[in-house]
Amino acid sequence: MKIEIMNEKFDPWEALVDYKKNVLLNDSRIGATSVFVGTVRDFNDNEEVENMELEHYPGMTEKYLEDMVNSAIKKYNIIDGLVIHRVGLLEPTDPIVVVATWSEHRENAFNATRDIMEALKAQAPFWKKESTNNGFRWVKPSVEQEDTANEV
Amino acid sequence: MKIEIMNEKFDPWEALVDYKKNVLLNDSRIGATSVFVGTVRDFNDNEEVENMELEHYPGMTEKYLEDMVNSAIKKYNIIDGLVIHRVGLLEPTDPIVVVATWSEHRENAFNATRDIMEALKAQAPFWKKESTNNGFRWVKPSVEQEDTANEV
Amino acid sequence: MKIYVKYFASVRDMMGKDSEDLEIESSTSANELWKSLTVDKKTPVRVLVAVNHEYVDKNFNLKDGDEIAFFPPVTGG
Amino acid sequence: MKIYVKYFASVRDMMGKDSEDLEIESSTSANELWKSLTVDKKTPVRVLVAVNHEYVDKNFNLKDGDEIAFFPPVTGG
Repeated sequence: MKIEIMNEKFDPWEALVDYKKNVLLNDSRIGATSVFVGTVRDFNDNEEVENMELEHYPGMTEKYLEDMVNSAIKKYNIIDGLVIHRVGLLEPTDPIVVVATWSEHRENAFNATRDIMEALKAQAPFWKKESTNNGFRWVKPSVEQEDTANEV
Repeated sequence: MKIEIMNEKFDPWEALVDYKKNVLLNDSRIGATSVFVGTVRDFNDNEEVENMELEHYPGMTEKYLEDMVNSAIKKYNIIDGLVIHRVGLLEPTDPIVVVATWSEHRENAFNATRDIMEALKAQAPFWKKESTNNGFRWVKPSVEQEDTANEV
Repeated sequence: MKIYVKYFASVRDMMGKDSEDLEIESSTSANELWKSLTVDKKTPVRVLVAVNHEYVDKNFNLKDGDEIAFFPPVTGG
Repeated sequence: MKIYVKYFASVRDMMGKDSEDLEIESSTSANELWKSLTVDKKTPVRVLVAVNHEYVDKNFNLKDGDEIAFFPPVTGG
């Protein structure tokens, strides 16, 4: 498993290929790879986005990402998983996140990558601040967070 | 859109990066990329697979793949899609297929890539022949094909 | 009328050839053609049929110049 | 007892600092601490709380040495 928070711009495809080559080697049990990459758009909530600042909670974020990948590994019989997430200053078209899972069968890889992304959006402590023509704004969560047990 | 049937071994990640760079350029509407890669496993139906021959129906296969990507583009408001599929002689760990879709939002990209893969498995005219210790065998379809209207 | 017939995968193995050009009576259906081509053969349970690169119903009536293909369930991806 | 408090994102902006070390009475709950820290402030509707890198219920009772964090709903990915 690989969990990484990157402060510098990164190439998600290169990171994937490196991990596959150097860690998974040529694991011939792998029949399916499912990958999701999120990138900064230049438009959000009807406003042009010039750039974006992403912050996280060091320690807690990594712990939660690791737990999410471990849950998916167990639930879907996944061979391995990877999450890399940017923080710092990002511009439109910059990669924000890559999630990848490897499994024997496609159903499991599809489900695992999707579950990890949904859990990440709902729980991983990251926060986006967008700069627009009208100054900056904290991004509102897109995922409904029904569970209000953790609210003060 | 790119639909390609490859007779030679290919690198799905390189193909993706090339397409993104040369055709989609830096399309800043893109917020989500969903990719699936299928690879040859060394084991199937309890037998070790030495290699695999994949054949297709030139003309019909390309037409169906194109229709599948077009359907997904319309249904999920997809910006663009790509399918590359191997034919010929493949060995364990060789890539068989890559499906990628690009969209503004992750839900659509996830759904589109998955739909294309399911349609491909159910309808695209490809056939696998595996070589095992016990000789060769035509692979049985893994996808239930309920619709028997096209059977003679 | 003249038609072009193609066989793929295990159906090709069974037929012992990958294609043939045939003269047939007009308005023969896909199913009638298949039966006539395999009258002396034990055929697999499930054979799919496509005409001019499109899946068709087994009762599809062939026209002059059609390309018809018979093949087993597909196993790509 | 001593605790470590962290603020993130819009909550940090509101508090005007990113962290502080505090002496508080034992068995203070997360919610009681938040109320006492923001008694003179207009607070956002939704603030999440984590203790020692784990989301907790607002009634969670703090222990000596705990690290508690307050932050808005998350927006990663």
